[in-house]
Amino acid sequence: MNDEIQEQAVASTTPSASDDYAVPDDLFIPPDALIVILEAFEGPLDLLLYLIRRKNLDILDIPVAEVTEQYMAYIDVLTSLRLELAGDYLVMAATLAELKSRMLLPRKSDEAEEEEDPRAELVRRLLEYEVFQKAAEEIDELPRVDRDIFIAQVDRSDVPVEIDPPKVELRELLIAFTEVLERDKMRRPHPIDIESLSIRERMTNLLTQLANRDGYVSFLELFDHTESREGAVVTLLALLELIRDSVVSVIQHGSYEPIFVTRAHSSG
Amino acid sequence: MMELNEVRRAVEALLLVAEDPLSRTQLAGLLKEHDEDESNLSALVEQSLELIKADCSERAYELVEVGSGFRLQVRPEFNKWIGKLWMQRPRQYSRALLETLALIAYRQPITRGEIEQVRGVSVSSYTIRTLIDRGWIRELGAKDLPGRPMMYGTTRSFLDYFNLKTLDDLPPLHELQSPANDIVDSVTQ
Amino acid sequence: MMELNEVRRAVEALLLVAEDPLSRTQLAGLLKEHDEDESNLSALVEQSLELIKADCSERAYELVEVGSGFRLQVRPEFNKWIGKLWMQRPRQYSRALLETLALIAYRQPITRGEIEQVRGVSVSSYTIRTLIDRGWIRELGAKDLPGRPMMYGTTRSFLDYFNLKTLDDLPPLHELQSPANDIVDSVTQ
Repeated sequence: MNDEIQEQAVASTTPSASDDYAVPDDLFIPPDALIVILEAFEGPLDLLLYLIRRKNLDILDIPVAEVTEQYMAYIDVLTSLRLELAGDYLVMAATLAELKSRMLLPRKSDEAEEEEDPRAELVRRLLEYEVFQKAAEEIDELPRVDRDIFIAQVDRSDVPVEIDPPKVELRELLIAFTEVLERDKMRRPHPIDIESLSIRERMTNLLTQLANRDGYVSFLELFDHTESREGAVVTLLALLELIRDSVVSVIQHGSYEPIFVTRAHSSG
Repeated sequence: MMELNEVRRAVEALLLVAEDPLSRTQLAGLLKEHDEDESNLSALVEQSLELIKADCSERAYELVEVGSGFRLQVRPEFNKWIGKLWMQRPRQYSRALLETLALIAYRQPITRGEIEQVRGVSVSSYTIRTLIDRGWIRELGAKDLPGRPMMYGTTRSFLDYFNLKTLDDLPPLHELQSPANDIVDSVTQ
Repeated sequence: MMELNEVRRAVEALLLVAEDPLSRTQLAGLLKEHDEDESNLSALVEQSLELIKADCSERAYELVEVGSGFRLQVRPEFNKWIGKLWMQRPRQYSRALLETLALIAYRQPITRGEIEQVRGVSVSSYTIRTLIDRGWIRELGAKDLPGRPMMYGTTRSFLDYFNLKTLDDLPPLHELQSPANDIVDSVTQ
């Protein structure tokens, strides 16, 4: 099933195919859903590392053709969701394409030792990035104030302490507020006013599907393969909405393991 | 089943972390385990509070009962040192504090959670406390939401300090937004 | 001239009220009176810290030294109860933010361009701004390069927040496949 999806994705890398499956103009994509998709990967290196690790490929001997194909398939999915891709992804796509072609060129054996493997630079970057990816995970796990560490504090007594508070001008307050709003805007996707029923409808369908099948349902089973690519996109977005609203939860027992979906337990 | 000493230390820990006073009922509720006998637990909490009260005589803080429950506060005899600590603090309010104040001024009534949502970082109780102490904001009552979060608004003395007659005298938002956009644009280019 | 017991209680009071950790120097500075002999006072502060540390074994909190000084923390064994009290969900940080923070922590001083080079993707101003707002990183000055890019490093508050005393306490980098150079060499052969 997995392969099927991939083949579909790969097949549509040709322009004509992706035109056929273009997302309709009136499709409302919730801005939050886009953020979820975009944040799935932290850029091209992250995506590449994922593709390599998922297939247990040797990072020191990357099969460039295979990885490039998968990379392009993902880019294509993003494009079909009409996500504006960071330029970095496209630069990487070009780099991979170039690598692929260079790998095809025969290398003279006597020059081999002099000539650097065309993949060396990419490998170095992937390894370096991976080191910091792990470091970031470890920092996240360090005991942290207000999560694992609680500061012991007592109140000041009711007897007032003499203090001379700093002065503030109205101007400073306004600047502060402007900055808050600006920052808030940077974080928020631009609002889209058109609402389409298709995702709401699909959310209901998904919930019915989950209710009929007590317990866990495989993520892949939720997609109807007889449907168009557009249908799959709507299902995905509906699922993301449900996850965001904590109506369903998604479970994966480990990296690269199958994904299951279940009704979230109402804890309250 | 917990022992008295265990309960005593847990009560102390809870009081040291709680932002607001905790009542007997709240304390017992927090310490309740599945099989706990409630009346026994209440008795243990009561005894713990007595123990902490007695025990604190040796310490820098004391257990005080106020309207909504118990809290630990520093003994007034140490105010001399604490005053110095306060004086040493920066002579300027932090940006976090000013932004929080600005949000409360423009968006009141607003909860701490709502402020955090806009600012994207958490708002410390210290910031809220400082603003209340300064007399610029006040609690407006709990919002009808799960957890009943407190709503905040500005005070009369906030208006006085900034020389405003009413909140309507705050510069309107749309005026603020356009110049800022220009700044952001010019920075990103 | 203060007695040891008086200093000990004052130190405890200050630590319990202060927003941020207090260093030995800060504590001594706060407790200094006109006629105080400084070296004597430092010794008293040092002894007080020792006493508090020893004394706390019976209590719900403990004295911990982090980047910017000493603070009193509730012992982790009580987290079980505190979790029920602490309604605020702990904040989740995005991978973008954590990776940027990790690069700054391990490679400081580092410019935004250098971070982008490793991550392979541009670092948003929002990320940098959030890290500065949280007080975890700061600008260290411009690098002597074309465009004079700003260099960043971590702060003491970063150490405090993650319960670290110095940067050496950071988990070691997993350069297991170590030195990247060797690998690149082996690839090239």
